[in-house]
Amino acid sequence: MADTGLFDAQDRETQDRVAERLAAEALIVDVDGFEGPLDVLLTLSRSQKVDLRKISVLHLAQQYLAFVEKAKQLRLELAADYLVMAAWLAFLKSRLLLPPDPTEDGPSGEELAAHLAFQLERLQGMRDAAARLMARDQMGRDFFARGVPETVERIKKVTYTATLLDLMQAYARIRTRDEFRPFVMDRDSVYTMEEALGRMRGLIGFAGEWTDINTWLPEGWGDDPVKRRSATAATFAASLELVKEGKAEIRQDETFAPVQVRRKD
Amino acid sequence: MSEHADDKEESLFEAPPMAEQERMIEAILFATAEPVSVRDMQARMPHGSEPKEALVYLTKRYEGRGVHVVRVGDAYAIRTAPDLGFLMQKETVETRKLSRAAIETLAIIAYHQPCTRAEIEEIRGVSVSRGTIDQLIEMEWIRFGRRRMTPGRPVTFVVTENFLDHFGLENARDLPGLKELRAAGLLESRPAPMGADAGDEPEDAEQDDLFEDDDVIELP
Amino acid sequence: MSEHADDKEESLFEAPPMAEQERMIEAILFATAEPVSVRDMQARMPHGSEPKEALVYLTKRYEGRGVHVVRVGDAYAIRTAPDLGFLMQKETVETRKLSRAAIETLAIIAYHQPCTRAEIEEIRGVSVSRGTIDQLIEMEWIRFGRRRMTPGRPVTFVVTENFLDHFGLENARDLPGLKELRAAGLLESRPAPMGADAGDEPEDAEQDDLFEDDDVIELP
Repeated sequence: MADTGLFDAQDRETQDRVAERLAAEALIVDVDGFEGPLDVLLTLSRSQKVDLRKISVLHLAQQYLAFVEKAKQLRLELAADYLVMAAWLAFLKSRLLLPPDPTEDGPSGEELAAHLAFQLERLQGMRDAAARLMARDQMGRDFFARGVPETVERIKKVTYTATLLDLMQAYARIRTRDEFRPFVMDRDSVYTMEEALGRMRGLIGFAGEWTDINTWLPEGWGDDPVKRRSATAATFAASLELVKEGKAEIRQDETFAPVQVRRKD
Repeated sequence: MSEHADDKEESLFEAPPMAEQERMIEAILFATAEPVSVRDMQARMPHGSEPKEALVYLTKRYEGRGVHVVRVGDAYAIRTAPDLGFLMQKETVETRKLSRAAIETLAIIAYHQPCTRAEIEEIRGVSVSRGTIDQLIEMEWIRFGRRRMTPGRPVTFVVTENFLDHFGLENARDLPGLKELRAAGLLESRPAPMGADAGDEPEDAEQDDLFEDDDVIELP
Repeated sequence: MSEHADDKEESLFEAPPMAEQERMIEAILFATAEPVSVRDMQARMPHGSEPKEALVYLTKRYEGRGVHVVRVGDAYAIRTAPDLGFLMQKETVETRKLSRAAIETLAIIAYHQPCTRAEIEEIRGVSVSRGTIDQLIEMEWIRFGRRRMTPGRPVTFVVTENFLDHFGLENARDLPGLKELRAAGLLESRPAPMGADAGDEPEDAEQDDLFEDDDVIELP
């Protein structure tokens, strides 16, 4: 990388110009060694030998444009982003040189320049930080970890628990096993279709008028919702069976209206 | 890194102070994968060093500490103090529910004690594996009772104080009877499908279970 | 065994004396190459131990010695004193030479974490090659952080405990020059003025300063 530290002549201006030219040439020779336009700009900015905060962005823009110009003369292919940066810096340069146009909105040349200066300073800041980081004592080079680590043996210990409830339920399960039928079902609140059919066969002969099937539910099945649901379903299914047999008719005026049945003559 | 050069230069004139040499062998013994011989230390340390002497100081320094300087053949190493070996184990405790075979066996013993193995098998309807009994004995929930004065003088099992303590009972007679269980709603719940075919439970499965358990339990 | 009994036993046992606890963590730390968390020590030590306090004593004891107790994030480790590195030529591990791009990318992630790829590219002014990130992940110096809650939910990168360990940092707040960089405003994300080099702008302006976000700093 170009280093301006070589120059300690007294004549600042000559020195700067020489440095600039040398730097630009060095850049061109080494353009592959740069990591993009920001890197080039940062290198160029070093020739100003000032705090990056006080850098002359205008001057820097000129240096960069000179660098690109030189590359063109040498017919060097520059990557597209170098040219994009050149175009942008040319734009920035014109903004910085011309008095601000009040009718134009967008950021002023100064704002753009300040941001570029910030980017350069930040990149430099991160490079310095990286250098300081890498200069730290590092493990495996300056300090070392234990050479013979011992493996920590993992031991799994299992404890078993049971509660009194588990115990009693287990006992109850064993002692009552024989009491249960193989297929256990709550039959108390189930009204089967067979039952409903038997009941309806006996009654349908008396139903000359349309009657709501709800009135066909057996005694005691209309109150408990569980029982009512089972009995209603069974009665409805039995009604359909009777209709299929040609012994009854069934109708419903509309969705959710009462379902009615009567004897078919 | 520059100290290296410094040390070397200095070493032309005099060896580092003994305290410094002690630091050096401390670092070497710590970081080296194998025990280090005195000759090897000397080769690494600045000219004129006396690792043998420094080792005496270092060994003394680590006396009674968590790690010791030990001699391994001709070489030296730092090792964990023997009494702290237990720190190199990480114990994880896992709590598992007692297997169904075990809890049922336990329940039968609790309700029918003293109770022979044949009785347990009769009530459960399946044979009781040795592992199940062993596990309950190891947990100190059951123990051997008196032998039954019947042909063969079979051993009986009874529950222990630990059992009563764990389940919060004064006496095994306090266990609620079937009627009370029913009244308490404990019998109302329909047996799960698993419960219904308990009698068909393949013995192998049960035994596998217990072999596994045994392995784990036997760890200190 | 019953839990009840366990509790009783544990509370009857007193924690080991502090000197003994110090020996224990000494042994634990000597035995591993990786940093050990306080929680891990506590899990391995007898009930009631206070590794945190014992660590203070142990750290003091090793001050100026050939090996030191160092803090790495929430964990602790023993490392040789850096001035004795020259003794360890045999142990030196040849680390892969990192490219400048990789070193800069690492530094940017460390100082800006959590940091998106777009932010890295914005700062460096060039695109980040996949290989660079991959290499740093493979070295276990960076890992994925939380996704940024901005459009596209980009992934972020943060540095790892290994990174801290390798560079001898207690935590990410100890990065060299961090204060100065922050004071200079170089760690804030400053959006480019509209119309400036378009496309280089990071996805979001509100880069939360991660060094105050304990969640991410506290490496497990």
